[in-house]
Amino acid sequence: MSEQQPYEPKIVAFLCKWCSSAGSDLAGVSRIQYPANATPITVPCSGSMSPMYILSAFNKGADGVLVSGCHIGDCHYMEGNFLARRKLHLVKELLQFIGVEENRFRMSWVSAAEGAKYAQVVKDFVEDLRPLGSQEKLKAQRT
Amino acid sequence: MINIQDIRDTARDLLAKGEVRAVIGWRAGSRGMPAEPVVITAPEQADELVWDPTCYHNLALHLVEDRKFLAHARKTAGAPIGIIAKGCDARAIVVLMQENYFKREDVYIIGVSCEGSGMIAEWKVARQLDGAVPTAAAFAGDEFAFATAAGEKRLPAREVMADRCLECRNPFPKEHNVALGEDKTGRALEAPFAALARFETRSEGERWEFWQRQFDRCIRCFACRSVCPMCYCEECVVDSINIAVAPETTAEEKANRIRWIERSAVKSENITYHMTRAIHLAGRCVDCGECERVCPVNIPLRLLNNKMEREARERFGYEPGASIGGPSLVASFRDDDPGAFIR
Amino acid sequence: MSMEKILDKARLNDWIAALAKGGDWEVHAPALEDGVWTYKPVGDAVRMDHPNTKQPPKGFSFPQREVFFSFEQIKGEAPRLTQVMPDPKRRAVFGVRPCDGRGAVRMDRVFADNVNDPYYQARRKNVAYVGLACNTPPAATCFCKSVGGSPVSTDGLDILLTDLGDRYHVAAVTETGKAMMAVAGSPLADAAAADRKQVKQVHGEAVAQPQRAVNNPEAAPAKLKASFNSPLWEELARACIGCGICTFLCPTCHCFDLNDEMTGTVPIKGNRVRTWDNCQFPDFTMHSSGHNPRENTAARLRQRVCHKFQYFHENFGMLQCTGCGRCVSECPVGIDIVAVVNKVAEHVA
Amino acid sequence: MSHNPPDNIYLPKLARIAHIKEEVAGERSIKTFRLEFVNGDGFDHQCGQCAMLSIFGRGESMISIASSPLIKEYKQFSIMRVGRVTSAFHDLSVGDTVGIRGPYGNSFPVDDWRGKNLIFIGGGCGLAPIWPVITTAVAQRANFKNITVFYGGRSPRDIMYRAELEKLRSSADVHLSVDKSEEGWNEFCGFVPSNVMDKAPPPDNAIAITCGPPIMIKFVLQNLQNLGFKDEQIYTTIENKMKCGIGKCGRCNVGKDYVCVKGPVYSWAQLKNLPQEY
Repeated sequence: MSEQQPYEPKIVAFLCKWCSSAGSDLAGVSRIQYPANATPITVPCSGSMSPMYILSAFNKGADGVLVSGCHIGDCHYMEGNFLARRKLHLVKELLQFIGVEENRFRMSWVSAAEGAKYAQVVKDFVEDLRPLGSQEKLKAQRT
Repeated sequence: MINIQDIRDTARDLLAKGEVRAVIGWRAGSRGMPAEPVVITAPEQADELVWDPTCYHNLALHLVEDRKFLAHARKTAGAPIGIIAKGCDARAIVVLMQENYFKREDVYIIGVSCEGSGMIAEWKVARQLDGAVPTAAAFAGDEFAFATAAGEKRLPAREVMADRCLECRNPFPKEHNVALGEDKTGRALEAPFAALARFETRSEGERWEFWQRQFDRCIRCFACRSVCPMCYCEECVVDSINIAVAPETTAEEKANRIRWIERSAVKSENITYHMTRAIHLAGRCVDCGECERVCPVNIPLRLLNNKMEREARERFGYEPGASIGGPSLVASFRDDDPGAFIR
Repeated sequence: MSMEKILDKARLNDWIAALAKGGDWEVHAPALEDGVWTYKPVGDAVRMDHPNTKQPPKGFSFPQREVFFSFEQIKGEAPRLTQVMPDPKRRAVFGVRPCDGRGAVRMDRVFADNVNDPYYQARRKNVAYVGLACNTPPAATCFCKSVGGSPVSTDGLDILLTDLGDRYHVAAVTETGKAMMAVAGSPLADAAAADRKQVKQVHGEAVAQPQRAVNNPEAAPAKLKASFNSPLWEELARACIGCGICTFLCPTCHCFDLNDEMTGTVPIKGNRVRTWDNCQFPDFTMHSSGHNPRENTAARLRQRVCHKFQYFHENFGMLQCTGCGRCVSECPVGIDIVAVVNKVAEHVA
Repeated sequence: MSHNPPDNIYLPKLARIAHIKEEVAGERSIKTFRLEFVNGDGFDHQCGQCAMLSIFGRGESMISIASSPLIKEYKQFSIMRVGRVTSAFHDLSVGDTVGIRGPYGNSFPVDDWRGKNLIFIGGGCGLAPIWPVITTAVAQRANFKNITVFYGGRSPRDIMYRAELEKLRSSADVHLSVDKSEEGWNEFCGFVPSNVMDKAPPPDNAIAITCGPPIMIKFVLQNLQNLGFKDEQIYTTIENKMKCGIGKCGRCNVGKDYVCVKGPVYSWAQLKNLPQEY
């Protein structure tokens, strides 16, 4: 039907409301060029991330999942990102343990002022995902 | 070695004095072995109790059931409930208390030490007995003694013990009201996390190959969840409908419930289930190994839980079931938790 | 009328090859995988030294998951439904134990009674069961004889094999079985009088092996009926953890769920899917309101036991349980259906 | 594409929503839907039978058919918003297409009741399952003697089929009630069973048909028995969770009977011998 399109990784980016979400907005209003592969979902805090969200994103076909929050020390809720760091470390380890590629899951700290950093994080993520091809391991089987 | 009479006397005494309203323990199964969980409520039932290497069940589960029963019946507990607990059972009880599922004074722990050995793996016994069907099993020092039609057979404990017991870090119930048997903590039958360490020498591709085959086989009987004392949630995210519906639950709530996974026992949904469960057990699983024992299709679930347990220990200095008072693994942090993986 | 043949064990694979080639059969047989006996498409060598498979062969006609139809609906328009029927591949399942053959008979009744189940029938008509008589000592959990079966029963099978040491005795049970035995290139030889004699003897010995038993099974339906409100159920179910092992591994449990699984949202796209369900799960009977007619493990254990030993008997004139013993050997907490039925019967005057 | 072989009972027929009426508002709202089969590909039903309604992507729900079998142009369903599928129904509009398969279950033995007095006792959304009997009896008025309808809701706003009930007064005795009195309400105030006791219909040559919340049915039964009704004179319907509708999925059984096949209609004489599993 359609011509062979070059593979474009689909990223689901969970961004904390206070920092990273604002950071991504800043990247936009500053007209920083970065790939449009990431679909942002705003969450109240990186500490509010349920591992289910990550697994579910992969289940629904995400090639990569990014979680981004405030820098350590800057959490609006004081310690949410400390908890996220610990909890999502476990998720990351478990994904690798069952043989999911390390580069499928990524975390970053991006402040509201770091539009350029957000753009760089997404850019790097896309570049790292590209050689992996589409994510089939955790994707829902429906047929 | 523990004399079964001591266990029975303790239980009988507690029931007779009214110090406990019931004792959770084991009795002989309908075919002799394996033993089965039992809840006794009268002193004269104490003679039913047994203690042998088929007392696999983590009885802390039945404390949870008791709690749920009381909650549904809107009853108060009154006297504490007694429970016979191995090292792993006692650790599970500690986690439950740490999570405020019940209080220390609600439970009377009759600790039993597995001493130098532990529980058997039936498949290992079957392999060694060469067709003979054992009808009873007993501890016998470094050996187990099996009663069969062809007379007593003895097998070295190490050869037929369950992997979980070979790797056990603490066969003595540290938390107890009364403890029977010797404290042999520190014995080394097999290095802790030995199977995990062996598994982790595999490459990423090999690991995926392994796990996808395992998850593909899962039939989603949920025995692993049902048998786990830590899986006490009234409502589980992996259920396709909400089980904890009350008359006051609104239609909107029911209609908007997210189906995180489908009911189909296919690989993708099974992975989501097992991964979610492993994460939810991180810092809570005490490695009693019951999930792995009951799995009808032999999925090595302990590997997942061990992985989380070792991460908790090595990266965060956390040990599940060690103390009632401290914060849980994922509700706490240290300033120097690893963060190099974050950009 | 009957067709009896002899198969040299060394030529079992030749017969299987002939069935695949000449009869277009996809042959499955038990294989030991990850410590679990499972039916698998036949590779190079067929082993038939399995005790019984962990799961019965019911999945060949009633898979754990199957798509009924797919749907696609643009908001405001009529949906388009596309029926998905099972592929018409013929499957021959080797090594089916007689208890599981009798399980198939019971499944057939359920899915044909009242209204035909088109998906079950479409699969079932393409499945042939090549049974294997049990002539080694029964497992500690076997009790087929007391529920009307036998270690050499042919019910529900198309062919019954009997192990005679270096060769199999092959007996046709159905016309399909006969056709399979006569398939082009079949290495089956005629049975000699000595073979027939030996089979008789082997069968006789197999039937004589002692087993556990449901006491007085004829009385079980009435006894269970009389015990519906007995407090005994609570005690019997005390250790039950409410998992699905007993029913998912049962050769006659047929309960299922229907759900829509989405594959797209604009337009709405997805499949209506049937999956096994389980009377031991609390949500099985729970109404939308939260009211649950079988609200505790006691009621749910009673349902399972009464379905096997009372309701099915009242509806179809036979016990549903075939005595395979899987629910007994695999129960995490040792709930034993034989002991349960016997105990309940004892308590009823 | 979507041709339905007649033998696949799991494949729903398609029906278009021709009319929607909001009966009761609030948390447990009730809406009445008229469904017309698409392409005339439908089925006939009898009083008391149910149909499995589908919203593709949400699932199926067993709902009793609330219109008389005499009406061939459409089938009517009164659906209370309680869960996943029923909530989705409440979000639909006229013109939307849904799936429907059936009819399922047994029916009220209306023909056996010719020449008798019929007493209907409904509460809440329990009017819907007996509505086809009421409307059929009224349409064949000459076949029956007195027709009496008791119906009640929590408040005047919870009374469904309000206009239809008013119309019914010309051919039947209609006794409405509300649990709690409110201004402007000039009929009976109190629970439905009390209203029945208050009017005390005689049991002679009568059949009582009741449907409503379990607690209401319990007291209606007691009161009818006190009035001298025999078990064979009392009919009710029961409901259980259902998935297949054809006695195979295994969940709706009460003892040996699958309600989707042997029910939902039972005389009290039958029901009292069944285990209490509903």
